[in-house]
Amino acid sequence: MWFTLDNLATAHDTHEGAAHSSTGLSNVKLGMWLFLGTECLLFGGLISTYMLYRGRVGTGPRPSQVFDIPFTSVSSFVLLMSSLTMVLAVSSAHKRDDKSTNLWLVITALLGATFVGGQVYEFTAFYNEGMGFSTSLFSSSFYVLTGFHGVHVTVGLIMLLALRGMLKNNKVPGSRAETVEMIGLYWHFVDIVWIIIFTLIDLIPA
Amino acid sequence: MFTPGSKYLIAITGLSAFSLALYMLLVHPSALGAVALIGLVAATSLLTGITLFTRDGHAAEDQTSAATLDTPTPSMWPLVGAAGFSLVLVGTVTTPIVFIFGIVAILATLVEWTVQAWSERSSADVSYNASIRQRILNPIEYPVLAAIGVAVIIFSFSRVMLAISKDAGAIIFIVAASAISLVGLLISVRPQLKKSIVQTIAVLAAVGLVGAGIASMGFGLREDLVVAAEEDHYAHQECGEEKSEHFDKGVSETVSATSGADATIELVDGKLTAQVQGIEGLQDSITVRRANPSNIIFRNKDAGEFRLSAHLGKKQIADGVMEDVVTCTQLISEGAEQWLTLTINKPAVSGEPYTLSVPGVEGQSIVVVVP
Amino acid sequence: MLTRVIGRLKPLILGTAGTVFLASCATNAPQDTFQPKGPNAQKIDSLQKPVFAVAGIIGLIVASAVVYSIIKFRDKGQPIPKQSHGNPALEITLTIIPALILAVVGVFTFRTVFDLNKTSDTQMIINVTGQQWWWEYDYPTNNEYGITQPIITSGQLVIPVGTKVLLRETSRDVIHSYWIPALNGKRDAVPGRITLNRIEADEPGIYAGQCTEFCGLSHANMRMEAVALSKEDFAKWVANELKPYVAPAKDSLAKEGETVFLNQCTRCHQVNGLTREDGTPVIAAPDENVWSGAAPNLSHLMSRNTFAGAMFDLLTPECRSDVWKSESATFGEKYLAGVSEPCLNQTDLRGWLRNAPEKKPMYANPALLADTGGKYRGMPNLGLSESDIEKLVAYLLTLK
Amino acid sequence: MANIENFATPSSAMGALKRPVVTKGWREWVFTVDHKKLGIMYMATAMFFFLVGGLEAVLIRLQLALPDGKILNADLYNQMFTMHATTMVFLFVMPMTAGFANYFIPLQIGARDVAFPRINAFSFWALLFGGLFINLSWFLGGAADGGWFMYAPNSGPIFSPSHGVDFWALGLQITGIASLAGAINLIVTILNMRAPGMKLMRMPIFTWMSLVVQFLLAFAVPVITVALFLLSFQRNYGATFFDVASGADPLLWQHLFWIFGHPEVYILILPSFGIISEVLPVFSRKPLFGYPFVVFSGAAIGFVGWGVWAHHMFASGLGPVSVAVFSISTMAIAVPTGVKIVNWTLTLWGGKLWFTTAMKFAIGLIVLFTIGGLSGVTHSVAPSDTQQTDTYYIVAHFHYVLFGGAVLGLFSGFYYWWPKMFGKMLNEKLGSWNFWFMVIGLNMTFGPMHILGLQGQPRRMYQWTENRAGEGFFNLAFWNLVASIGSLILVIGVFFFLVNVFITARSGKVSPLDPWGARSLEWMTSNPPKEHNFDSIPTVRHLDEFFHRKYAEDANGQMQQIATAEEVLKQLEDNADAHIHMPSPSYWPIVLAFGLPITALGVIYSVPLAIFGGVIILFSAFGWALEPSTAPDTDFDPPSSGDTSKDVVHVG
Repeated sequence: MWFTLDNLATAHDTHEGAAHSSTGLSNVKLGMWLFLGTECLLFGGLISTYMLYRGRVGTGPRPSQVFDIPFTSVSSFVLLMSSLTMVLAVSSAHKRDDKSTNLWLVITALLGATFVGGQVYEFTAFYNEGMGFSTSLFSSSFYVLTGFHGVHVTVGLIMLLALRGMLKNNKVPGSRAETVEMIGLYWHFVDIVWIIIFTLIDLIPA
Repeated sequence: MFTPGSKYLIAITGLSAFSLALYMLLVHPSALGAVALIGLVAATSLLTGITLFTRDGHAAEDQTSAATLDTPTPSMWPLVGAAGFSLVLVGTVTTPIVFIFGIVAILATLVEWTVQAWSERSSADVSYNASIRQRILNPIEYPVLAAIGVAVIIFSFSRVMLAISKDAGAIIFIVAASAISLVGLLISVRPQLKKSIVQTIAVLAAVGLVGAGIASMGFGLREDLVVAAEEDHYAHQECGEEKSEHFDKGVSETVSATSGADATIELVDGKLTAQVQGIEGLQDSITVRRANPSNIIFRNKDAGEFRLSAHLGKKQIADGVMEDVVTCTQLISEGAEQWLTLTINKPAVSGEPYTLSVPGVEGQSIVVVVP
Repeated sequence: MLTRVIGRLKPLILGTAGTVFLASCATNAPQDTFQPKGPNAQKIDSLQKPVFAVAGIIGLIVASAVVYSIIKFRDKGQPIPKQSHGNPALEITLTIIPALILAVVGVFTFRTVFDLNKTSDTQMIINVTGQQWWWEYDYPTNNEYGITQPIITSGQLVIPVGTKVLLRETSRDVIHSYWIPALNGKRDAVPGRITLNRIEADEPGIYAGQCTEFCGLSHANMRMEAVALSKEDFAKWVANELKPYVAPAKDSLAKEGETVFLNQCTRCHQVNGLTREDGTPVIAAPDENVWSGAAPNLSHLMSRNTFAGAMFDLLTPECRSDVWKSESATFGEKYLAGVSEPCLNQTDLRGWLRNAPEKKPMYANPALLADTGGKYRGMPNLGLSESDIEKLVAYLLTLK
Repeated sequence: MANIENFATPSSAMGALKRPVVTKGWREWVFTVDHKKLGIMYMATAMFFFLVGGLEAVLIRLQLALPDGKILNADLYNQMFTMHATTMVFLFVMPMTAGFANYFIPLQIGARDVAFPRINAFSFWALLFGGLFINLSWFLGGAADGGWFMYAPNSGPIFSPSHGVDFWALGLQITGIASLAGAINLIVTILNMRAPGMKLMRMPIFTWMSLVVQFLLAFAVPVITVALFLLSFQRNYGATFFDVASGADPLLWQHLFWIFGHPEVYILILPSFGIISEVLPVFSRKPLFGYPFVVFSGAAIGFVGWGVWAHHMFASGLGPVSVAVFSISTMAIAVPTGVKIVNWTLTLWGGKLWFTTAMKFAIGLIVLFTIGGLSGVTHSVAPSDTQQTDTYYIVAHFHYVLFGGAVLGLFSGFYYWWPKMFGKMLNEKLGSWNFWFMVIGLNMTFGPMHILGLQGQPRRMYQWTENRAGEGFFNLAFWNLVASIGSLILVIGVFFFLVNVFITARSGKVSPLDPWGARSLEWMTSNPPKEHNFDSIPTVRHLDEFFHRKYAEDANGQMQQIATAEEVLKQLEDNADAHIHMPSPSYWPIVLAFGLPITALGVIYSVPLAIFGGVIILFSAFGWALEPSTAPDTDFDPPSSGDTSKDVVHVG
């Protein structure tokens, strides 16, 4: 969770500015890309754990017994849609269209919240079907993997809404467009990770 | 002209009256609870009255002082603080969660007021004071407000989803998401849309969502989930020849990282064979160490669906009542494999060895030796 | 001048260094990794010796070059040298040479790795189970060696010489590692997995080993010994292990000891053939209070030389060194004699029965046992009276 | 804000709530974002933990000096060796190299600060709090006792019921956050903030090696983060990741740990390679031999370092194919390492050697690291490794690599850069004592361990027994005693360093501007450097820019001095930039860092505390995000006249 909050901080922590940069990328953008690189390794580790353990169910339910693929497909689609609206927000920010930026940030956040709401629903349903956090290796690794992703989305949501408030009250130090763009980068990353997780968990049978 | 203090007391009176009404109507009222709440209403009305007649009068005179030269912007904190106070009281007679919410609301109010009081005394410049206040409070207000917003949506939405049927859930989900996107699109292509209309839509949507959430919470979980929770049917193994309704639903077909397994049991051409790690050739018995989790892989190489069952003797479940100890894999189709972890604490009673067999395949079994 | 002297003295210095190095080692260290006593360890040895030699020579070359530079190029007031940035041809040469050396080593390593992992010609299988902090060995039936029923033992692994033995290792709790340096390298015993380790001894004798994967509190006290017997002696050992249980004579001290044993010890320890008064066989079941719930099978305790994870000797020091130091021809006979009363190491055995956790740390903080569901690891303090201990020792002595 | 004069100044009660724009005394250090102050604090913290880790080491050696040692019991011994390794790796060498990197990278590439100064401050505080947090466990029921590798399932709640492992896992999580943030920061700094003309292949070699290290950190730390999360979830929330009865595979932990753990080894050693690659040329009066080879071999080590992790698991039963492949890849990594040794030796060759203490330590590194490297090659041979792994031979190997390599390199760096950091010269005579005691002590301590290991003494045993020590005068008992005596000599060596620092601080010789005839950019500024490092950013035309500004070839091809260091500096100062904006100090980094151990304590003891810690984190993160990097006028008291830039101070 700290990573992403720190990112928001990163986004404003430039003092040399893009003018001096040796690579042509601004410090913030380069830093963000590196951070996302490290996040790949984090999710890589979690995904490996899940792939190793998904067949080890003990006496608990198996993946294919509880998963609701139509629903998860729908909610993945919703998350993908939010990437689209995030693109609109970033492009409005570059055009200095504050009104649209605010609008699309809120829409992105609402779609994201719908997705997380869906995840909370699924988790509750799984729990009722007998799949608790410590039921089996499969359930533990499933909840940790999707839970980490969910936390990333939630942190993204808080950043989106807070950013919206900050933009409105003119509280963003540094470049507004770049700040929106950085949060956008993070948001797209989280979406892409979900596509990978969704493919591995639901589409490739265990 | 009310001061924040009198606003607070007015609000607290109103809310305690409201919670008294709520308590009497909704919760199974007890005499103690009712007395407490009535006492609260009485006390706060008294205090409100006193404040209104005394303190507000002084406040008017104080208006010359620098610190209150400009009235602070309209504040929601008196209301929050009062709500918190009532929640605490309601919480003491109902559930602890309500109590905790109340405490959090009161703490939040205290912090806000303290910082405001500090900042208002810091200099003669109101905008500077405001900036000091913002420096301290914005960092907590932004994320907390955002988080509360997100939490309300997530909570209400997930409750609705839990209450309605599975198919309707997916449809509701996609409809909600489309509605959000469409409203966004609509507003963006018609920027001249009146602000009040947008606000109305937003408020209606929010109230609708929260209302639906609360209603669904009252309704509870949908039926199949309730049944599933009661019966725990996926965990209940059925090791017979027939396909069972729940346990054999949704079969896993592959196992990852098989290299360390103790033995692999294969069903080939109606024959059951064991390949034991490190031992050349096929075996008809395997050795499993006592009190030690041992991992076994079952691979079905025959046409048709089969399961591997391990018969591990009997155990006493009550005085004189013995029950067979059996564990098994699911019914798996040709080419599939599954993982079975056995932990056997005692050697078999002589004459009744532990065995692995495939229900429906006669005369084939692997003896499990426990030394 | 100095450099020329050093150049001439080089063989002498190298020779002396080598001698000093060899002389500076212990003789007869029981776990020496350079004294193979079986073909597997021998294969490793013939691979590692040249590698050590090559590494040593390269080390000397580097050290000499550095020392030479220090002496030759120290600041004697010479002008600032030319600012040369290097010599790519030389660099590439000096990169390729070590690469080639390693390539040669790599080829031999590759061959040896696959050689050591060969299991197809196994002659005998023994299941090895690690547990905090001792090893259990079970021998599945093997008609060729007269093992008609599974044998289960602990502390000392008994194998016939010249036989390719495959150890199938696993663990009941944490990761342990099985290592008899004279017979082969180490192999971890990983819970939930079976790992394979091939050993073979050339001649009769006792080969010492030690658990080498950190396994908790008494890791230092988890030892093992491999006992190699000639094939005939091994057959005798098997026959003894398969001998049925002989109950102590009525009204003897040992018989009273049996009663104590039934009351106190059979919760965890199995003695094959032991029956209760009503004639039902006693099967030790994992106790609810003991983590991973199994303890050494004591059926033929006195046929072994050690107890408590090979940490203590069952033999007095004199008797022990008599067995350890015997010639390989007489070794089998001495070992098979087992532990007789005069040779019994009473001090350690009684101390162990009196308060086991004091002799070998089992759990760090008894107060925290509650956090682990109140489970003991290893043998608890049973609070036996001295007379009970007396009886138990007498009983245990009958378990030949 | 039109009329600033009319402001009443904020009352003193408000002091704590304002931004700490102008700081004095302790505040100057606590709220600083200056990379040099942070570098020094990193080093001081690391030195403190070095002494803690050293104390633990001495206790271990005292326990093992004689058979059946009674100084520590089994439990305490296990905690001791776990914490010794943890402290030395995570709290000494890593922060020390981070300190050097922080201090010298901006100076070496001609930058005025790092890319994200507040993140830099946060990294330091997170490291400090994380380190203290781990060590807090000593006082709360015992430290971690599973070894620094913390193999599952021995790290589970059943086998390690005290809270030690919880503190360990969460503490490393915190220091991991610090490392990750630091790594991203330094990579961006190096890639983005180089002075004009400073191409990648003109960067000083220390900066190069640090760049490789930061990449290793950025990609290795997330992997251990995952492993530590799995461990914490198992210990605190009932997950079953390493519970074998549920079918878990304990090797999962080993793979995750060593995928992090092997790059970690290079994270520890490469900075020291960088340091001595700076020191050797300076005191040989000639450039580093084969600069591109050293750079690429460093990068190659960093890259191949990802493909060798399973050589820590040769005994785990991975199967012959994996073992053979990892054996070969491990041999392959010896090649670039060998290239470095060759290049250092050839740098000495034909030079004009000046044996300062820094140089002695650097040469000591070449020889001792070579020993460690070669013993490493002997157990890259997997069959041979199955005899040696988990014995004292391995302990000998990695102490030659990490003490003979990494630590000697760091000490070389102290002596070389002390005048730069503090403007005073460390005493060379005491330095000599320091060097010889350390070198003799370390050879006496770790040399005999080769013999101990090869003759079969396993590691991590709280007692060894005479039973297995062999016969003869030079038996294992003898060598155990020698090693213990050696450790005391080592302690005396370190003591000489502390005395030296103390004496230098009180009455040390003031350093000339260029005491060593140095070659790289960090010496082209005053000693110690000004807050903004350079009055004007130099334009770089050569590798070893500073040297080439001082010396040039004459007609005969001889190097002749053309300018003094003072003249070079004067030239820079004369072209000083008029206004230099430096980032302002801030409260948020330290507050944010403080939230981490609070949350971690909450995870162990109580959920409300964890929530409280989370609130601190959230609060300070957003406070940070809302705060501009450079303080606006209103933050000053009295409010600034509108120009927050600092006037350039002219020296000389």
